[in-house]
Amino acid sequence: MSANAVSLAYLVAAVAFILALKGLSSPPSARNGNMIGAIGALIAVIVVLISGNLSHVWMIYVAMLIGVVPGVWAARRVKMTAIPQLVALFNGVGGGAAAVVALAEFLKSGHTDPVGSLVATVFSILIGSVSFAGSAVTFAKLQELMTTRPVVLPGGKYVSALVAVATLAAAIAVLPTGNTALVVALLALSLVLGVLFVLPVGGADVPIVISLLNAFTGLTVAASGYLLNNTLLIVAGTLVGASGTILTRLMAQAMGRSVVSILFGAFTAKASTAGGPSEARPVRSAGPEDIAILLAYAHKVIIVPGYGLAVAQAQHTVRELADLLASRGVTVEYAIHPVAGRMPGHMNVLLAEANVPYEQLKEMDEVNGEFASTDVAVVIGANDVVNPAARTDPSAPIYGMPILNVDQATNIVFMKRSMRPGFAGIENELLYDPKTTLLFGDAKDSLTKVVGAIKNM
Amino acid sequence: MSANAVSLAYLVAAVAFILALKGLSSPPSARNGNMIGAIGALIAVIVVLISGNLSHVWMIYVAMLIGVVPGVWAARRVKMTAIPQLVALFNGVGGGAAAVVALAEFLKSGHTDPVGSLVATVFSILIGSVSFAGSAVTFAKLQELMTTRPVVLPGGKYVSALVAVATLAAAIAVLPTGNTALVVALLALSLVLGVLFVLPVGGADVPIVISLLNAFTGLTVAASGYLLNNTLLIVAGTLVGASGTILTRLMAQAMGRSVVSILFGAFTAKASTAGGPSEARPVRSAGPEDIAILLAYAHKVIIVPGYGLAVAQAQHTVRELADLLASRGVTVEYAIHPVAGRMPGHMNVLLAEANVPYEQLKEMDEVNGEFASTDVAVVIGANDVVNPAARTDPSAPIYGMPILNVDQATNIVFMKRSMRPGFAGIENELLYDPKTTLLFGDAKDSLTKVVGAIKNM
Amino acid sequence: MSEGMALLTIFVMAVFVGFEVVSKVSTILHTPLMSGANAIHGVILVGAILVAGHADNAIELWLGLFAIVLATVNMVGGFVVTDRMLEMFKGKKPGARASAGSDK
Amino acid sequence: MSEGMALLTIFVMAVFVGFEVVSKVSTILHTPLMSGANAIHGVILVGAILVAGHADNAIELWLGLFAIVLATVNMVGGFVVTDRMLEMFKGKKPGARASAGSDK
Amino acid sequence: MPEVVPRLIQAGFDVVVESGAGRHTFASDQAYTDVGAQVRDGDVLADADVVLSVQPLTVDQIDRLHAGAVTISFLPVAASLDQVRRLTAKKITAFSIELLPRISRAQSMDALTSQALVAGYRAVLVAAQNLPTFFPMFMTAAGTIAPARVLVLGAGVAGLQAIATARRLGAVVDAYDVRPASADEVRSMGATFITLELESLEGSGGYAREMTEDRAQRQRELLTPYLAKADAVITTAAVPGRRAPLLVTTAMVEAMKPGTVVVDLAAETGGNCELSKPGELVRHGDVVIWGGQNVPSSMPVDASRLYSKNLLNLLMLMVADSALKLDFDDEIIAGCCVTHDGTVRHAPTAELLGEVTS
Amino acid sequence: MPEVVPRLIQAGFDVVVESGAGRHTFASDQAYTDVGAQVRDGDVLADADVVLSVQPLTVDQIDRLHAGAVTISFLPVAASLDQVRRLTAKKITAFSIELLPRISRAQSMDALTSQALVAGYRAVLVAAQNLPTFFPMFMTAAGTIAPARVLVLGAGVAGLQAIATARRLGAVVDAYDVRPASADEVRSMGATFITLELESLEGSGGYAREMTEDRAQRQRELLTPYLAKADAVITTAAVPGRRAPLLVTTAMVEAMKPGTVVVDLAAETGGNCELSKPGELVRHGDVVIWGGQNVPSSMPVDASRLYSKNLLNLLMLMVADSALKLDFDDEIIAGCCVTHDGTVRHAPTAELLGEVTS
Ligand SMILES: NC(=O)c1ccc[n+]([C@@H]2O[C@H](COP(=O)([O-])OP(=O)(O)OC[C@H]3O[C@@H](n4cnc5c(N)ncnc54)[C@H](OP(=O)(O)O)[C@@H]3O)[C@@H](O)[C@H]2O)c1
Ligand SMILES: NC(=O)c1ccc[n+]([C@@H]2O[C@H](COP(=O)([O-])OP(=O)(O)OC[C@H]3O[C@@H](n4cnc5c(N)ncnc54)[C@H](OP(=O)(O)O)[C@@H]3O)[C@@H](O)[C@H]2O)c1
Ligand SMILES: NC(=O)c1ccc[n+]([C@@H]2O[C@H](COP(=O)([O-])OP(=O)(O)OC[C@H]3O[C@@H](n4cnc5c(N)ncnc54)[C@H](O)[C@@H]3O)[C@@H](O)[C@H]2O)c1
Ligand SMILES: NC(=O)c1ccc[n+]([C@@H]2O[C@H](COP(=O)([O-])OP(=O)(O)OC[C@H]3O[C@@H](n4cnc5c(N)ncnc54)[C@H](O)[C@@H]3O)[C@@H](O)[C@H]2O)c1
Repeated sequence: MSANAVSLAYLVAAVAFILALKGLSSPPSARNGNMIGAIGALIAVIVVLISGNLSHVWMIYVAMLIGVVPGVWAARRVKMTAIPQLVALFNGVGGGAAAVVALAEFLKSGHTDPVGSLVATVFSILIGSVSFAGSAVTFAKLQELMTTRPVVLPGGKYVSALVAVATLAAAIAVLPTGNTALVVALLALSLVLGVLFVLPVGGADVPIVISLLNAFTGLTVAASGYLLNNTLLIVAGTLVGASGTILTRLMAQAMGRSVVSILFGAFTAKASTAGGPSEARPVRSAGPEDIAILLAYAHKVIIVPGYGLAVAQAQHTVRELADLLASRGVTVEYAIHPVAGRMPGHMNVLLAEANVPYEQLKEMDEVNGEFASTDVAVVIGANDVVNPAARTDPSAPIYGMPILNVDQATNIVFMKRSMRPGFAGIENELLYDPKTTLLFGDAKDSLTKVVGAIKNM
Repeated sequence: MSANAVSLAYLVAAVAFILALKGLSSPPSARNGNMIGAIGALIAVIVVLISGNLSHVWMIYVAMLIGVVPGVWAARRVKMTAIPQLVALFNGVGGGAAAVVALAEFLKSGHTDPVGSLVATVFSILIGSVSFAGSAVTFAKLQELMTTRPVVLPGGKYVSALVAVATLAAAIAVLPTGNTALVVALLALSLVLGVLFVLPVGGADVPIVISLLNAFTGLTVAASGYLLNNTLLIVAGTLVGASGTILTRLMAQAMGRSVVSILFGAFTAKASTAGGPSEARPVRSAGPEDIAILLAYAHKVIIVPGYGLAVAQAQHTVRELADLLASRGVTVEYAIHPVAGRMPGHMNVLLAEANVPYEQLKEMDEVNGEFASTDVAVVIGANDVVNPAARTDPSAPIYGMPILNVDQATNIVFMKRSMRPGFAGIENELLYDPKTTLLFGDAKDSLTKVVGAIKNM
Repeated sequence: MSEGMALLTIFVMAVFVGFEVVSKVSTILHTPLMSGANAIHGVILVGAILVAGHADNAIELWLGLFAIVLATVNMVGGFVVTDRMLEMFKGKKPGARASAGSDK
Repeated sequence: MSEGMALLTIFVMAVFVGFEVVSKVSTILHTPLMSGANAIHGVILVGAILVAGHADNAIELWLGLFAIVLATVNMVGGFVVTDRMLEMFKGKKPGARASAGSDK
Repeated sequence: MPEVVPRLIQAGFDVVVESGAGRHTFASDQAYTDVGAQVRDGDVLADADVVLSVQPLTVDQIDRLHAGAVTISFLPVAASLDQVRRLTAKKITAFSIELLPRISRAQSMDALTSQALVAGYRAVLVAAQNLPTFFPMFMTAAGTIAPARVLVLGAGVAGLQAIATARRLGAVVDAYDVRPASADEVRSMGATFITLELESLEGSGGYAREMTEDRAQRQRELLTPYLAKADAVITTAAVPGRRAPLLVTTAMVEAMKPGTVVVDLAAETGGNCELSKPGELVRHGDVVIWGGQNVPSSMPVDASRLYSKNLLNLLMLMVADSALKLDFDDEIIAGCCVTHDGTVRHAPTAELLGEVTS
Repeated sequence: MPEVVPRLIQAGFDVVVESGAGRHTFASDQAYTDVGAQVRDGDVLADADVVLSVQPLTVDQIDRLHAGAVTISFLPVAASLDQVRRLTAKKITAFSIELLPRISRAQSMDALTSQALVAGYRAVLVAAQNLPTFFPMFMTAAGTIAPARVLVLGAGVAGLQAIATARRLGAVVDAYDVRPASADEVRSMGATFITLELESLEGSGGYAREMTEDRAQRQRELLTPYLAKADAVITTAAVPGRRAPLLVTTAMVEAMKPGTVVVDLAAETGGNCELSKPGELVRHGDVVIWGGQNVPSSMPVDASRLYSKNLLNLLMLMVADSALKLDFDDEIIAGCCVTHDGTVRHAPTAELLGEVTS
């Protein structure tokens, strides 16, 4: 292949990557996006393989084979819940690969390289190693090979600071000298820095850190591309670096975290304990967009209104949500518990005001059999009327009261302001159920946001 | 300045242009966006002027001065309503400049240029001339120097086709030969083609054509950049070409037109009459986004509900709109005409159902003085109760009935399904008022869309 | 990588940037955006200056100078008129809705 | 224009494309998008192949081969796992919500 | 009502109020004096130029008026031929509110509309009051209460208001009317329109026309199943100047569910329901039939408020430069004038009088 | 109601119904026989094991029961000491619906709640019926009608339902209650809560406590301006087992606007309004005061439907394996049992009896 043809093929691959990221940004096109990305990668690999003048071709094939088998196997077999650590792992090896490539390039021609290339080499080795080591630690945390709580070594922040300074010194020292020993030292220090960087991160922040390391790896790849004078690597790496940065910020925003405080967690004593899963019982809360997608992609949704809906005066908004979902082909019903609210028929009064057709209101006996076939039960400002303690806990004041079988639904969404209990004053186990997602906030606010999010989809 | 410094400065200018387009895409940042674009342009011009080795510097300064004066003067003095033709004019001279640059480059080195450069030259001259001539015609149309109706010459489509083929032939012929005479012929033919291209376009489609020609000019500039080996021109031209294309599609969508049919209007007899302002009386209709912006940037909005609101059962949606606007700091009131609807108090019943607070409902006498200080009056499914014929036309069956002084508002928006009259069966002059914008469709649909658009802002 | 390929890559990337950047513009901004983009392609002025500045003969020079005049009108006028259109978004001053362009 | 400047320009443009393209992604797609981007940077495989294929000595070769293994795992595993995560968006099959990543 | 008095005085009238006239509307004589009216016991008619009243004046009262006086009131011409004769004889100018043309400009004077508004609202209250069940739906710990089904026959002003009020209270409402436009009007109130396979009937001015007995029979048959399903039936059907159409026969009442309530607002003009008696609550089997009689008077304050405003607006039309001035070119004045200067101006009445005397 | 009979039979009971018992609810004797009950004239009590009724049995009726029989009904213990004595003497097990504990599980048996629901709804109908003005607002060609202001005092079950119904009809509603939780509850119905500068009072089970005369006086003073503004006042305040608190004095009534309507649902237990008489419509000046008496019976069908379902649910709690089995460890059964096997189980009643006999 001519050099121009190769470049053209690379350009095609780069465009494929752009389209992949674009596709991955919206639910209906996400799968195709991923596919386009894979095709782009395939093109790139084929082109580099056939573009000629490679030696050791068979060894290369064998090495690839060795990589493919565990990669596919792990990706296929892993449990859904273990996916985040797998992503972390994949990211780590990618960062490692980039660092190794830079190292190899350095060994080949480092001593004679111009400063520009040396900067790229140093960057690639440093960040690649941090990404590799950091990802390894996040993997260990998520896989529970080690504690998920923030690990703060005694004097940890001084050690971290020291290592950071040393790494930087090594990196700068390499530039004028191109000294191999220094490069190896840089590699070692970077690995240590990566570990120290991630250790103090608490469980909740781990996904954000993975995303950050992902962006790092992207930049490393771009730097390697500069080293190898390969536009595709530059474009692909930069794309990932840029989108990864934005994504990290978006994720942190969605979880109410600050990227900076996570980044410098290793150097600040306070931040190191923030957000750790130190609360005795974890609940899963999510943003309105998550709920929106959950609802929009459901076949059947049952809305369970309670006193909180009345307090928030969200009857009109809930109707809007139901109408919106119905217009997207989702079956929506309201499950009315006989004592929901604070007055017999409270929910009827409320929903009649919003003009909800009577046919959509289902009595408890009628609807209870339907939860098992329901994708999402949305519990809005209700609590006691769905509390399984009524069935299981003879000491509870609501014991013996029939409840709505919300727990049989595939997914449960609670919209309430806090973890506070309802009228009967007892905890609701359902809030801690793994199937449950909480959307905290005033019911009207939350509903308005979810409606907005669905409209934007 | 070193070549690298110049390139860097150009890169900065290119980034400025990207940021400019980004800024121009959303109302709050639009002005700053434009400013950033201007700064980018300034940087580029300064850099090229000081980057050295230019001859004829004083002549260049004089030429620029000659350009600045009429440019600024026209931009400043022109009436708001004449802006579109001015934009068309500016676009045309830009295209012309690009074509001239290409021509000059060709004269300088055309005979020895590689094919790639010749392609760029031909493209630049062809498209630049089309853009120039086309813009000139749109200017003439908008300025009413000629008829605004589509001009269809006898046998026009054959003439057009002939010229198009001839132009293409000339273009292709230039490539292997680099013949100057052919280039001049190409120039002439392209100018004719531009005229023929725009002549059959009707008044309503003119803005779309301007946008299209704008995108053309962008591409011409990019091609000139390729000729001159100037990245800035490539980036800037491409940006404008790409964004201009998207914009043209968006504009056509918003007006319910097809770009293709406009593009090939010159070659199809039918398309040439479509959408001409042949309807006796023009009304201005708009999309929900326009209404959304109009409302969101208002200080005071008065909603005038009528029978159509009841028919559409849009009471909940109108309340949503009012709440949304109020939450953005807009003052919103409802003006209730005593006989709006089909039953005394019809609007009260309706709005009470949607829980609109009684305080927001204003009686006619109370509200009529307020229209003069109202930015937008939104008339939803009402007609007779705002029809000025009640004041002006003694033969009208509603003559003498007091009406809401909607006509005093700065802007008037009507949401109705058609131009059909209301209960009294008489035409409403207000629909044709220049201050009036119509949003056709079922009131509930329209309101839902406007609410969505505001939420997306 | 050849220079041609580099330019092509830059071109492709610029296409994407151009597409993405304006893909979600509201209707009311169509005309100002068009006008702003129009002003931007006034940078052909740079090309015109180069042509005039490096002209080898009178015809090139005059063509270049002519192009400069045209391009300057395009660029300067374009930015100024865009700014005028955008006056309505200055602060929250409503009602001064540019009646331009989107008229039907 | 120097090659370095061209690469820089490409880099800058790629930054913009990267920013723009993902700037409006919904929360539920955060994890799949991260994973997809992760797979994309697996193209370092191309670099690794080049290093191995042009290796001058054993150490370079082995480093290159090692990088190939790592990069392949990254790329192949990345695309496969992303696809698995996105199964929920296949047609309209709800409920199989990837419980990944966004857990708190 | 006292609030209109200042406007009258401003227009140049001296306002005299019969003592105790405001009794039912809690407007004391004092309240009237406060706003500038004179309150008189005994004969207020003799020196009156304009007499505004709700009910038509009796023949006696007419006799007390001086010639050239103007009276404005409800005046069901067909049923008041005696009065009309006397009015003509005494050269009194009499206006009948019922005859007001239904044009947009006249809406502010249209007392039929304003009183129908009151009647429609009250009809629902009566139905709810007499129903042994709830209007709204309730899902409670003691079981679910289904919403009441309300059927409204005749969806004019009163009917629409009845629909609105019943829907507010949570009932499921069906409605029927003969006018084609009413389907949309009913839907605009959130109720379901019943479409029968019958041609529609529309007369002038938005009123219905009378129908043939044949069609009436068919309409009743088609309505029967809807009546049998209803918990409450509110009938408001009327044809101006005619006996109200018979919509619900005794047999149809007998086919209703036990406990059903029928409210007949047309009872005074013959009744939409065969069994209804004006002003009475009739029990027939397990069904209760309430016949309306002067329904607006059961809500005196607002009914009078609206009525007095209507009269005021009409009177203002007859005033120019602080003096009474009847412009018979004005469609409204011409339309609702029954007698003037010794002649009967309302053609159908004149005919009717002719028939009777001949 | 006939619909509960099958459930009873299924649970192993023979069901006997007094002939004509379903008269007011349109349930004929036939309807009962159809579902498997026996309908008997005359004495149905002698061989009954369980007697379900609305009103407490009279001493006479108690005498006709055999020992060990179970009665479930309303039984205002403090006012029924005679009956209680007789029940004890005859070793009859008597349950009082009023004493049912207010726990979540008991809600399906809570007849106080279900009957309060009916009462709250009816109260608004009565108010609307007697008001000389509209509830909703109307802007019409004949002027604008302002919405009625309704004031609800006591926002328990009946009060909340009254709020809901009044709001449905379009009134502007303010409400007041002494319990702190009620502010949110009132707001959840869309009404405005009136906050007085007084400490709140809450007893057990969500009921209010009685207050000192001093505080009551202060409360009345603070409420006066709100009463003067209201068009309709609905009072539902109650303290279990006590006389209803006096909220509206004669002086306060006299300060009201002419035409105001007061609906007192607490009239039977002494009245929230000084002037109210149970079952009567009292006029005081221009104000009308309606005292409720057995309000739910004015809407017999739904009231009985809910009540019979409540009793059924309670009875089912006492049934195991098709036989009556009283589990006095159950909070509900223990709570509402007044007499059993010759002893008075309800402590306050026992005390009261002690006091009286001593
Ligand atoms: N129906 C009747 O007749 C009646 C009468 C009296 C008592 N009750 C009792 O009331 C209870 C009714 O059950 P329920 O499930 O309807 O209510 P609930 O158990 O009282 O729960 C209501 C929930 O709504 C949430 N909430 C309150 N305000 C909110 C707002 N503005 N936005 C979002 N969430 C809000 C609260 O949580 P946060 O504080 O975290 O937001 C609370 O957990 C039962 O125990 C029943 O026995 C019923
Ligand atoms: N209030 C009363 O007591 C009463 C009683 C009887 C008569 N009237 C008369 O009724 C009239 C009332 O005036 P008005 O302004 O309220 O009503 P109108 O003049 O009848 O106008 C209603 C407008 O709503 C539009 N419309 C209908 N359905 C719609 C829908 N689904 N979505 C959007 N628009 C819809 C219609 O235009 P499109 O078909 O183009 O959509 C129509 O022009 C007056 O003439 C009054 O005299 C009043
Ligand atoms: N433009 C105006 O100024 C104005 C003012 C007031 C009312 N109107 C219109 O006039 C119309 C009638 O008003 P109204 O309420 O005074 O009428 P109405 O009291 O004379 O009659 C009541 C209703 O009964 C219906 N009806 C007659 N015969 C029937 C039958 N056999 N079966 C079923 N229904 C039957 C009529 O169609 C009418 O809707 C309404 O459409 C109203 O909107 C217009
Ligand atoms: N958890 C349950 O099972 C359950 C069931 C039914 C009712 N409840 C609750 O019990 C409470 C009372 O119910 P109820 O309606 O039967 O009570 P009620 O009939 O005994 O009293 C009516 C209302 O009057 C109020 N009141 C008492 N004195 C007052 C005064 N001086 N001024 C103003 N208001 C005064 C009370 O606070 C109460 O809200 C409510 O909060 C209700 O939600 C709970």
